[in-house]
Amino acid sequence: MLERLYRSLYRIRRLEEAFARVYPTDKIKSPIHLSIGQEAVSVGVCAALRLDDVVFGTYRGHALYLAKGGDMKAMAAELYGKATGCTRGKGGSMHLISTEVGMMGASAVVGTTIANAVGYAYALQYQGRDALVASFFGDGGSEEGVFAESLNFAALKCLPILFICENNGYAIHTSQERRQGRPDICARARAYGIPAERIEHNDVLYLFERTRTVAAKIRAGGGPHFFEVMTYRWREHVGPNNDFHLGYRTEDEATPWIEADQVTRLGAMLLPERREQIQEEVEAEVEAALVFAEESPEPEPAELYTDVL
Amino acid sequence: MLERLYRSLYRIRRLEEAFARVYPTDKIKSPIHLSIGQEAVSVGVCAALRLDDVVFGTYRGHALYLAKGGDMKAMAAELYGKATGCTRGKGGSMHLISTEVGMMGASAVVGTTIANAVGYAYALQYQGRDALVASFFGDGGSEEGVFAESLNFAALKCLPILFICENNGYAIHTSQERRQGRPDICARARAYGIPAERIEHNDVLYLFERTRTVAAKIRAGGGPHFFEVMTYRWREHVGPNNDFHLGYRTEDEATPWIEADQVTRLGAMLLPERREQIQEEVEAEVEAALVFAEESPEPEPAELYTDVL
Amino acid sequence: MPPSVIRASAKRPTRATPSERTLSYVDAIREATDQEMARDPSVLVFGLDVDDPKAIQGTTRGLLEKYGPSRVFGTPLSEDAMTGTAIGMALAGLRPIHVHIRMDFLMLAMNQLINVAAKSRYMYGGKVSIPLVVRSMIGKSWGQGAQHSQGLYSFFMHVPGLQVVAPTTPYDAKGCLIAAIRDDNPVLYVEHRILHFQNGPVPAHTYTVTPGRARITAVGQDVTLVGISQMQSECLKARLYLEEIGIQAEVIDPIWLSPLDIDTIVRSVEKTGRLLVVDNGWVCCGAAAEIIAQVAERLQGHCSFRMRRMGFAPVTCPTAPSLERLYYPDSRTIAAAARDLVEGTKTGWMPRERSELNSFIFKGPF
Amino acid sequence: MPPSVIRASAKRPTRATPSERTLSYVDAIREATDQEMARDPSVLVFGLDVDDPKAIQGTTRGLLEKYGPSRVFGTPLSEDAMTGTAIGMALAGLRPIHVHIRMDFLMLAMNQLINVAAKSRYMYGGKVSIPLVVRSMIGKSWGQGAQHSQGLYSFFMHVPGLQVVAPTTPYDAKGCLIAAIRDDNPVLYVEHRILHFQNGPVPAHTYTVTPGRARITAVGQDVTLVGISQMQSECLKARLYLEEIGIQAEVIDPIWLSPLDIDTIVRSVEKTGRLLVVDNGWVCCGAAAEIIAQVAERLQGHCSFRMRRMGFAPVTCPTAPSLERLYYPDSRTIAAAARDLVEGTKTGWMPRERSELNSFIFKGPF
Ligand SMILES: Cc1ncc(C[n+]2csc(CCOP(=O)(O)OP(=O)(O)O)c2C)c(N)n1
Ligand SMILES: Cc1ncc(C[n+]2csc(CCOP(=O)(O)OP(=O)(O)O)c2C)c(N)n1
Ligand SMILES: [Mg+2]
Ligand SMILES: [Mg+2]
Repeated sequence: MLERLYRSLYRIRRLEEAFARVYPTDKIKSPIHLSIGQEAVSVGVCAALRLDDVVFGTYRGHALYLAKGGDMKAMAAELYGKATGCTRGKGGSMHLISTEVGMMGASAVVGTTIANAVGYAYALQYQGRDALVASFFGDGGSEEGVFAESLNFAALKCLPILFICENNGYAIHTSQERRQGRPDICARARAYGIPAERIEHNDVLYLFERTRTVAAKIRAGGGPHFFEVMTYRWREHVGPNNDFHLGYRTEDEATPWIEADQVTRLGAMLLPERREQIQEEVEAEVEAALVFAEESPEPEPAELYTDVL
Repeated sequence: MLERLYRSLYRIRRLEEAFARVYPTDKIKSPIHLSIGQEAVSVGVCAALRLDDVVFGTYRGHALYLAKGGDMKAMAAELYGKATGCTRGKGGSMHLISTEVGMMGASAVVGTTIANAVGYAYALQYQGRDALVASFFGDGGSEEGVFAESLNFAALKCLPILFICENNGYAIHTSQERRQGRPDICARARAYGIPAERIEHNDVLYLFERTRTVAAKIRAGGGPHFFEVMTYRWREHVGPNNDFHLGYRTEDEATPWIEADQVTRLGAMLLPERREQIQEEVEAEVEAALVFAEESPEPEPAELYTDVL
Repeated sequence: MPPSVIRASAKRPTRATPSERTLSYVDAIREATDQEMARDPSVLVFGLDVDDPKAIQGTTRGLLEKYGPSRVFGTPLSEDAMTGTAIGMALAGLRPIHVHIRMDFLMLAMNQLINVAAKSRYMYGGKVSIPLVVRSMIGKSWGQGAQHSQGLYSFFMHVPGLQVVAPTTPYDAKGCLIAAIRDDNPVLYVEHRILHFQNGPVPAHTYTVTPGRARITAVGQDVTLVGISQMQSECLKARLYLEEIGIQAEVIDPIWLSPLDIDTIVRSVEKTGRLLVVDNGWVCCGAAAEIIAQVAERLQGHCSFRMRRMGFAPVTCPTAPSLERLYYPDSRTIAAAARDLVEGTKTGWMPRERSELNSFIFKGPF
Repeated sequence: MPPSVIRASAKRPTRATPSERTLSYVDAIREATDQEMARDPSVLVFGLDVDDPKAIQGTTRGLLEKYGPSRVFGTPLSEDAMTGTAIGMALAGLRPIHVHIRMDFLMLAMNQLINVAAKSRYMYGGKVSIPLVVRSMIGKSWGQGAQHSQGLYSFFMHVPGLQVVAPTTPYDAKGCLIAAIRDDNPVLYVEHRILHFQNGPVPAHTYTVTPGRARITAVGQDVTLVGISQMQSECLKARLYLEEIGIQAEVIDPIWLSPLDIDTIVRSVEKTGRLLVVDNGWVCCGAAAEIIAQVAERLQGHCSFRMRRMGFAPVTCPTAPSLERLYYPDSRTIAAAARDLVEGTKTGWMPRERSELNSFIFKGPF
């Protein structure tokens, strides 16, 4: 499992870094909201899920798509605007989907997929399946009305859903304290009747363990559960760069997060030769994905009019 | 004060009953969401407010309009669709307003005025006035996303606002338990950082006392406060009749509320001669309001096009 | 074409298929829902108050008892999330019918409808589809006023990825609802509280009324009246007033507003040379604007015609009956406008009211 | 008319008032806000990220420092309640400017905008008014895609009680914003991310650009091009392509979409006999539909004209550049359509691209 977690973390990290490197060449013609620093959240949860479990995410969805098992080539091609992309060049970085692995979508409008996830969970319950839904969103997402409405309905119907608030402390450049009268997202979940716990330090192993335990309860009909996972975004909100010069946050604030980097942490737990082997495999995979993206054809003009209805 | 409270309760009760009596004649061409049984909530709070304090309510706003001091004639005329109505025949029963006494509006879309009240409170704070806003809404209103969003912002900005959830146990014919995973509205308010208390038994005196205390705190900059007032609607959701035959609630459930009727309770606390005098005055006032409404002219056709912009 | 499927078509102009049976519009909706739920376990119906004693004017009556609370349920007052929930269900293969007792309340659901439902199929590259039906009702009279009276369907006509239907007869109410439920993409199904009280022939079997086909509801050669939603009834009555003065109006019910059958309207205008579109909403950027614009585009250069739009007065809906009367077009003002179009001048004529043609009067509380 | 007030008018057709000073569209907005805030303490500006380091592309830069956090503040992610809050402020006599970085996000605010802001003055019998300005931006290119690219202003044109303005030059950006702030009723102020990068003459003093007056931005007699929002720039470039083949296009910028100055457009079409409306949104039930319909109504019976609408392809906005290029009208496709209108036939002509006319290319991240 350690190896699996490490590989998953490392794949995300390296692909994101590759995107950041390529970005100045303008080959990627899409905004990118990088997951660097936050990989552990998607990885920890998804490693404890089954293929037939379903996830919903946000425009910051690269990590989630990959962690749930989405195809790296199709994702890279999507960012390059190619016909081989996971949405055939129609959705871009912010609307990744992979129906094959249960990544059921991502939205550029904050908060929207929370309700979609709840609806999917309703369907699972109705269909008598023992799969569950994991709904990922940011700390900012918890301020949208749809968050409160969705949680209430999920609790009311005792739905098989795990809510994961990726609390990176900021919505763009505004800190949680400047947006929330009582900056305690778990308290909100509990108010709507959902057991909630805060998971500190971006801890991928603890998150994995807790998800395993909680997922079993949810499958057994225990109803919704809520994780607030404390994490940190290393790069700028959108784009490939650092942004400490903007002044809304300090490098000091970032330091402990970077020191507790889960990629490094898990890497250190592996035998060096295994680690290196995984790294090599991932580097090759990333390289291949970028080549695939670059060499893939653009969508045909006629594609403009397909799949409207 | 007892007399004032009694008069206020009695005025509302008798006007509502008069509307119910008149309704089958079709003179009132407007839906009516009667306040009968719930008068105490508006009366208890408004009696502790000042003229320059401001209230916002809902389509079930007859009691609030009167309790805040709104003109009875203008209200009756409004229900009759007359030019002398408080909105000159344009808003009807669901959109009562009286800017003179700080009744700043009511909406037929559940939840909407909560946010408007918060905005008004922001303006009061900004203008450095020591007035406050009281925002009235139903238990159903607490399920709309705008409720959560509004409470968060009010707490964040420490606004001078008192939220009053009139919990009559139902949204139309659906009980609170069938709509809320955790039917504890105070818990929601607290989650957003607002001190909240539940006031039982529709108790007008207790509510008046608590409002006095709390209003002073709010004026002193103490920030928002939340009341959940337990009350009961005696008549059907909309219209003049009883509705126990519908089967969604029982007469047994209603009995304790009717026995604890605040109009009767406060009446019993007065000297009989004072009570009767108030009653006589109110009967005359109600009678005069209906006559005024009936005799008032309809709006001129040209009115259709005024006050659009 | 399987025998159970009857298609509305410009070629079957006047009437719906004759049927022994008469049903109300309400019961037609109820029956369509019932039959589709019986046929397909993935069909669910939910929304505020669908399971309460009033059962949305009866349109959902009996469904809870028959299909149970997991397929028929009331919801919290949370239009935004419940719309998102419906979309999530659809993503999982269900066919939700989400009911709103007022179209005005859709304003709380716009984000999910416009930004998610309309776009999912396209922006996910065809990997998903959203077979969602959104039922919503337009109110009128008895002081429903500003926030309970709007006909905002043009918003949904504007956005690719959505379909809009506004049936006016019990026959179409049933056939369009079944078509909407079976459609793999979102359909906004527009009802009108006044139309709920209509009765008419409705076959007992299931059938669909095909998207994108208008119906000629009365043949004439002097002027084309296109009446949308409840204005269809007013147009049919206006036609009777016009007959008195020897004007033969052709009346068209577009039924589906998106996709819109402009061909049928264009052909009629080619014949009559006059087009009066009577909308059940405001005209600016409304369905009537679109119809006038499309006909003008199509006929430019080879056929000139006279045209006019009618709709709600360009104000908020007032509650006083004396003002509300002036707010809506009605059979007499429509007839008057149609005559002026035919004569090419303002005649000042207004038909004498015939009480037997009076609109159904809706009485409160609601 | 006080000397500080300069009115846009059909009578001053070509250019904004000359001015020594050049400003960007962004700075014009910033200056208008600053001047009005200095003049009137009841003016506030708020919305997501208005007080952050990027300051909404710079349009709110420096205001926090100057006016403090009670007049300039970022908000929680709560578009619905913050819109309601803005209305409440307005009821209390303030003049809020509520900023949205994307027009798409207004879908979360529709209930308050359509059901409350638009209606309050009317439904409360004139006892209140809502002096609210809602700024929102349309995105384009660099994969902004389905949910970050919509131009949904026709929704707001549809509903009485709202005004809509979409300035295209720095001059109008400033003058319209000041007019909107001073207006006692709600105004939707539509910006375009590409227009933000425009530079142009902007007087330093305060002035208003009067609601309901279009501007003739280029005079011609062969065809009338009406270009809305960013499509105004494309129309002006199309005019240059058309000049090459001897076609003189008249270009009109409506500026205010509601109230709409149809007179100026009608007069132009009477002269040219051809009307091409290029919208910055979908055409069905859009601003272009309304303009075509009104002109057709006005000119019926006394002047026939050729017409066409262009706008977004009737699909969701795709992200791949190769598809996105086809999604939008541009100067060349506009020129081609205009020529076909003038010649009354499909010529198949498309101008050779002149790189100096290329659109400003927006580069990401956003
Ligand atoms: C409804 C809505 N409002 C505003 C925005 C603009 N916006 C994009 S990302 C973002 C911040 C979201 O913060 P959070 O939910 O914490 O996610 P993070 O970016 O930190 O992962 C905002 C405000 C949006 N996309 N959608
Ligand atoms: C947004 C919205 N959704 C639905 C309705 C229909 N409706 C009218 S009243 C009502 C119940 C509201 O219940 P509550 O807030 O408890 O107020 P009460 O009627 O009990 O005073 C509903 C659902 C509405 N008016 N607005
Ligand atoms: Mg965040
Ligand atoms: Mg209630």
